[in-house]
Amino acid sequence: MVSLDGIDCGYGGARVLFGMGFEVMPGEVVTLMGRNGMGKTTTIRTLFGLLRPTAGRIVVRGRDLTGAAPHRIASAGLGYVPEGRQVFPRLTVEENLVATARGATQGGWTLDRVYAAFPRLKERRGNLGTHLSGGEQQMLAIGRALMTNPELLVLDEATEGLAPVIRGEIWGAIEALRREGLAILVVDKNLEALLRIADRHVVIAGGRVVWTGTTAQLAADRSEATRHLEV
Amino acid sequence: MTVAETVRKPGGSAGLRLALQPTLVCVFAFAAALAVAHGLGSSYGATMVGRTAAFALAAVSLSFLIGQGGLVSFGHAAPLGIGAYAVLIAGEYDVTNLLVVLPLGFASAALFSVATGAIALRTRGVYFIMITLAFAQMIFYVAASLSAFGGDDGMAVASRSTLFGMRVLKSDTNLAILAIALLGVALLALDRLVASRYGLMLRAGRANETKLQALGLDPYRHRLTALAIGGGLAGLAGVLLANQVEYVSPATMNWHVSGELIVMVVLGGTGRLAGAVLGAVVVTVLDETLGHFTEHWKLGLGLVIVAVVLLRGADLKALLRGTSA
Amino acid sequence: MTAVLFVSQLLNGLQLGVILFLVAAGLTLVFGVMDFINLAHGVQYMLGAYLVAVLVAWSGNFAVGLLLGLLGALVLGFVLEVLVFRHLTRRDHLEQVLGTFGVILIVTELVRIVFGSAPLAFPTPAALAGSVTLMPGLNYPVWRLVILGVGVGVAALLWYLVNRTRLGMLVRAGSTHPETVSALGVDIDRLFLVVFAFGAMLAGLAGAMAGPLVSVEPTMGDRILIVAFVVVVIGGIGSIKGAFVSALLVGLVDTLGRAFAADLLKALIGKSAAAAAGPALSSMLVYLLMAVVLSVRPSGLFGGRTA
Amino acid sequence: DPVKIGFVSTLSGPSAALGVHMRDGFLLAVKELGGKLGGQPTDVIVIDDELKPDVAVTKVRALLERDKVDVVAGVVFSNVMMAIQKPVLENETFLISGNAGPSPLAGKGCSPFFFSASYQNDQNHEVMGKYAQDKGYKRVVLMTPNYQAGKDSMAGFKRHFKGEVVEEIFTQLGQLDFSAELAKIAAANPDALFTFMPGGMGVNLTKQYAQAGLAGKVPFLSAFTVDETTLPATQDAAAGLLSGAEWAPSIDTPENKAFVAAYEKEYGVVPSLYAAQGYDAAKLIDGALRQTGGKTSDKQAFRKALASAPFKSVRGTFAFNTNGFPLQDFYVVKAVKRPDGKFATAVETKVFEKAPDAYVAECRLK
Amino acid sequence: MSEPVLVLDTLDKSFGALRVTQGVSLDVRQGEVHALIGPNGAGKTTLVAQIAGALRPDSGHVRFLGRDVTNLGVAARARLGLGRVFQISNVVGSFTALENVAVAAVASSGDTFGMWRPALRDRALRAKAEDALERVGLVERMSSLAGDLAHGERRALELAMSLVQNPKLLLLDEPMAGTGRGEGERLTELLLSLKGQVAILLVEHDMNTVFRLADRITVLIYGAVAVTGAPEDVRGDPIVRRAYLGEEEAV
Ligand SMILES: Nc1ncnc2c1ncn2[C@@H]1O[C@H](COP(=O)(O)OP(=O)(O)OP(=O)(O)O)[C@@H](O)[C@H]1O
Ligand SMILES: Nc1ncnc2c1ncn2[C@@H]1O[C@H](COP(=O)(O)OP(=O)(O)OP(=O)(O)O)[C@@H](O)[C@H]1O
Ligand SMILES: [Mg+2]
Ligand SMILES: [Mg+2]
Repeated sequence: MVSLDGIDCGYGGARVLFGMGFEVMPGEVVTLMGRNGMGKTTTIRTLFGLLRPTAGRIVVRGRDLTGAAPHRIASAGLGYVPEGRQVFPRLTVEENLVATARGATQGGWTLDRVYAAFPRLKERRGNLGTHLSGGEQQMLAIGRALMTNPELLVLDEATEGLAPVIRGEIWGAIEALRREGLAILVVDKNLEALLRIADRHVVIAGGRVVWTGTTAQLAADRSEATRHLEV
Repeated sequence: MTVAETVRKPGGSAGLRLALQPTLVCVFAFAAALAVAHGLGSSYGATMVGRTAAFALAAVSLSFLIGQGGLVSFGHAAPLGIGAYAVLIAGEYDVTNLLVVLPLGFASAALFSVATGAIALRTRGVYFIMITLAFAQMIFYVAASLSAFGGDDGMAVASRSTLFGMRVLKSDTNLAILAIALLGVALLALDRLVASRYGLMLRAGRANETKLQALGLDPYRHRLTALAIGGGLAGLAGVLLANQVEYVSPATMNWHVSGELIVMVVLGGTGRLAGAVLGAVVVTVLDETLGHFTEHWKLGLGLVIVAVVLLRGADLKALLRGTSA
Repeated sequence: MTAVLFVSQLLNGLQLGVILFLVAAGLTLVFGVMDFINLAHGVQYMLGAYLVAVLVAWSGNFAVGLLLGLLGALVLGFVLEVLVFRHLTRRDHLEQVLGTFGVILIVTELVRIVFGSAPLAFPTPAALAGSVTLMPGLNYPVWRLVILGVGVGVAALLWYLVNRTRLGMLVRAGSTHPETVSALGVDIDRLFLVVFAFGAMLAGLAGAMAGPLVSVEPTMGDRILIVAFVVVVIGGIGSIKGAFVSALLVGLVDTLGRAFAADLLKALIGKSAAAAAGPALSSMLVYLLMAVVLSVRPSGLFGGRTA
Repeated sequence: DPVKIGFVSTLSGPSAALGVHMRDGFLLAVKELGGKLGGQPTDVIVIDDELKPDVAVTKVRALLERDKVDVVAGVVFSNVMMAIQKPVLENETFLISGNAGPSPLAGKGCSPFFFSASYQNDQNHEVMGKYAQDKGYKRVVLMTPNYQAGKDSMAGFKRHFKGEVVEEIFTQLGQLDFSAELAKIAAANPDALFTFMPGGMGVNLTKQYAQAGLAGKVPFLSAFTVDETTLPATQDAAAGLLSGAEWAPSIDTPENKAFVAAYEKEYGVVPSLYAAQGYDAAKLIDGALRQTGGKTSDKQAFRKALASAPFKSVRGTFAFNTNGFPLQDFYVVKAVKRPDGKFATAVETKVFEKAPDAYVAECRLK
Repeated sequence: MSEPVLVLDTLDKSFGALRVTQGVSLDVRQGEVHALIGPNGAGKTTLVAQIAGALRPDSGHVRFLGRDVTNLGVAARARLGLGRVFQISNVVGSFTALENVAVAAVASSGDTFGMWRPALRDRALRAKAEDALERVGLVERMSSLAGDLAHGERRALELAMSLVQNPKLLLLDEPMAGTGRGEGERLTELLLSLKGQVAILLVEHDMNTVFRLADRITVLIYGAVAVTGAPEDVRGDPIVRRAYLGEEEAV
């Protein structure tokens, strides 16, 4: 589905990623884990072309899209739930959902389906983006990404600020998406939930991959991976 | 962490020793230019140095407002012009003593800035830009209707300012020395001010007002004070200009002049006060020299401006993209 | 004062307001909606008037000239966007002010080099040159009525585009979160290009509409630019509705001020004082209006949706 | 040493067209004279005053101190003239106006170093006042921008007009839309309108006057509003409108015919009075230099030479009064379409003959 | 028993037709950690804003340290000792971490008009600021620009900015959001260490944290208080389980 290979990237003079590389296969749920400030968000921003890597290759569905514009990468089938939600404040909830929607096919994501998944959004459909609670914004960001009908959904801290019951629903939804064959790359701190739904895990530290393995491997030997997650 | 480390960062805690440097460079450069002009016996050279220093002072005062206070005034020509009118009007009442005229120019310009600022500060961003323009336009029309002082045409200043009757400013060199001295003092004082507790609050209010309020400080009074200081310094620049030109007219308060001051500040970069000095020098020198080559000298000025903006963006771009997250 | 005079002054005010709206519309679109301060909007207005004037003279037909001229304004908008504006959209407002100010100088001077400083002929199209009788004693120039119609039409179209179409949504989204929009699969550069060129064309249209009324010369955009900014700000940045209402308000206040302020002052403070204060006051009126509106509503009449 | 002339003109901003005409007239004369004035090689240093007094003063200082010019000439606008006259005249450098003629320089502030190749500001307005009086107009509306020159213009008009001034309308400087004022005028229905709207304002007014249907109804008397700098833009809308002037392209002298033809050939447009004044200013300096053998160092001699107006003006009669302002004829001119399709003004009637200005008595020079 | 630090008395607030706060009364006692939980959109942030003074309630009263502060603005309440950490990180991005804390220290010091002495060369001020950074574990990052900090670090910085002001009551709106496991752990420890010294009103969706820290919990549902009580009681409350906790917390 996508593969990153030997990516170097940073902000201005400060390098953050050092030869970062991993891949996500079609239909696979992969997590990206690491302590605060280790470069998870930076990796994802680089994947989406929002940061230009100084070295390395980004391949999406067999096409080399290194250095391509973000919209081309996204159009290749990637859906983005950015860190910090980035809801469009001047659009209503409904407009947020439809503005960037695309590729609605039979059984794809439509407004009705998103509303069904997040009834709260339906209640607030006429509200402006700024006038939503933190959690509502998070739901909106997820719904918005789904409306682009991606083949790989990328979630950066997508359950942050959600009530436990909703969080549970989101994990449920992600499992459902996975059953439909959607590939998912997820950054989250909720290890328990991740262990339940993910196929594979990539642990990074200092801008490098320090451990990768399947859920079974992680469950078998948590010490190795979690060493990089505790302070 | 070392001192250098803190200072390197923009908005860092500028250590006094280092902050002094650009100020000193500015003052020395002006003094050297003046010495050369004086050595060549060119009173015109002295005039140009003095004029540039006066505009630099006006630009620095605006840079203080924009860069440190986040107060983008599009009406800074108003306090400048008020300073100039202070010279004219005081002169009509036979008051020419510098020790009166300078404080008068400062005070009247500061008063105007505070009076209008008290209302303007209710607004933010582009609204603030435009409301300051509105007030400047009003004072422009007021000046243009003062028929006792030449109305729209303006009027010649009776004589340059004096010191207890001594005509110390008769020489253009002396006038330039005064301008450079005022510029230097202003830069020094503002540098101090920016690093002080007051300056810290002012800058924080610029960057994140909501947060500052949550921390217990409403920056309104700090901003009003900044407007008074910035306006007053522009008034001093106005006093200098009126003495140089010996003619005062509402044209000094025209919005074009406000725009030009903004151009100077932004061209030189808003991060540092000394940048405004550089901007003022570039604009006045281009103004002065390009005109000799072609009637269409403004084309050249425009090209320079666009080139500077685009090129400066080029290396900042990566940085900007990074921090916009 | 007769009823006829009052009605005609009202019409005059509305009509001036509509011209101001035509200029302010493109400005508020680009400015509010894309968060871009485009001082060069004034020269785009000027270029529109020049293009149409020249093309009408060349083709000998107003409609053809207008159409080609608007197309030309669109193309020039494209060119300017690609050469300069594109590199400024994500920059600080002040950098935008500086960059677009540079563009003003360049374009103005180029026009001066090509066409000279003297004003250009821009006759009213013959078919629309006369005046019609609206009510007994009230003749009104047809061209001014045309402007009224065009302005209202543009207002409706714009409001629809921005608030009701997907393009409008994307543009509003892109104004605050360009990165997110592009990462969701929208070519943000192209989107901005389209909006810019459209804004340039609107400015051009305003220039063409004003051409038969005013002096078509290289600096014709300067003064109107400031007034257009006043309109945008009073209405609330980015609000098409706000721009429309405030343009009419400014037009009415300015016109009625010029028409009646002097008389009113005379009654209030006596003839000689009024003679001195009247004209100064009527020059200030628009700015006074802005100061009052902003001190009561710091983000304009319809602002406040954005910070 | 070549003769150095500093030429001050307004070459940018909305009023640049006037400055361009004045400068082009001046340079045309210099060119015709083979690049020499008074037989001497001549440097003309043209500067743009940007219509800002402080800029003008600074640049003029450069002319005086750095370039050490012998003569400063030009200046379109009175506020610029008032700002620069002090440094120029205090420096005892000759100042030859190509247009601006503010009253202080004609009266109390007159100077032996100042000469005007144009007129005193009030005079063209006086022409229209006299004309209105002669025509027997009873009720007139006056309209000018709200600034000093506008007020002077009204004063000038009223000097000879004895009828009723129904209304004095002051407009904003640089006003775009005149609909409110035009509605007022239509309602007042006067015998004539007198207006002074220089530059772009004049174009706006002229166009809107025609559109409002007033052009045929209320006679349009003006000064500095309808001339060859604006006629290319206003064209038919201005045809038939009247103006006060001391010159028009139609004046039938050999010098004028040659000048108009040469100017049109060189610049492709019909010259305006600004061009004619610029042209005359150069000819004046040329004539004076011929008398002094190309020298300006003997200021007395050069002054005497200038005062004798030693040149053939395109206006026909031309002599200097004691204050350095001309004694010349004034006309009412009318905008007409010439057979070749271009628009120009043409003399309608002569109103004053060898007219002195109103301030000469206040001048202490004899 | 001493008087509560904060008392809310039947607060009401509506946005148009939406009643976001409905007759909310609660109190925060001295030294207590009082958690405020509830579904997304229940009105927690809105309530915090009313306590902080950023929003004015339609009716009802806010009493802080025995004073009615309903009509005071944000800055005035902050000066009385009310510290707020925002739900979305809110720091001065163009300042260093140290400067951010210094701003907070100066703002609450009463001397904000000192115009001559450079602020950061004031030893006492600096020491205070560095100490606050130390407490949140950011001292090595103190000369980084706040805008360059990772998400979690910024939250810690914000907390440091509050701490340096020695507040009487801290309003924490989701302080754990975005912090990783390790950092979250450390933040929890820090808050535990503050317990008893300062009263805390904690809005948080991370139940581990809530149940470890809170002395009492108030549950807000649709703008109204559903329950207030000890953690165990709240955890067992069926309404709370259905509307908020769901399966996940059934552990
Ligand atoms: N805009 C920026 N400019 C400069 N440095 C940055 C910027 N954004 C992040 N960094 C730095 O890059 C590093 C990696 O940050 P990133 O946001 O990728 O971390 P993260 O793993 O997503 O952390 P978190 O769990 O807190 O979200 C951090 O050290 C951070 O300080
Ligand atoms: N300015 C506003 N205008 C209209 N509705 C608003 C406004 N601000 C908030 N709301 C609505 O009020 C409700 C309460 O919002 P609030 O932010 O207080 O929720 P919350 O309890 O903090 O939720 P979360 O846990 O998701 O952060 C939400 O439904 C929100 O959409
Ligand atoms: Mg992150
Ligand atoms: Mg909340």
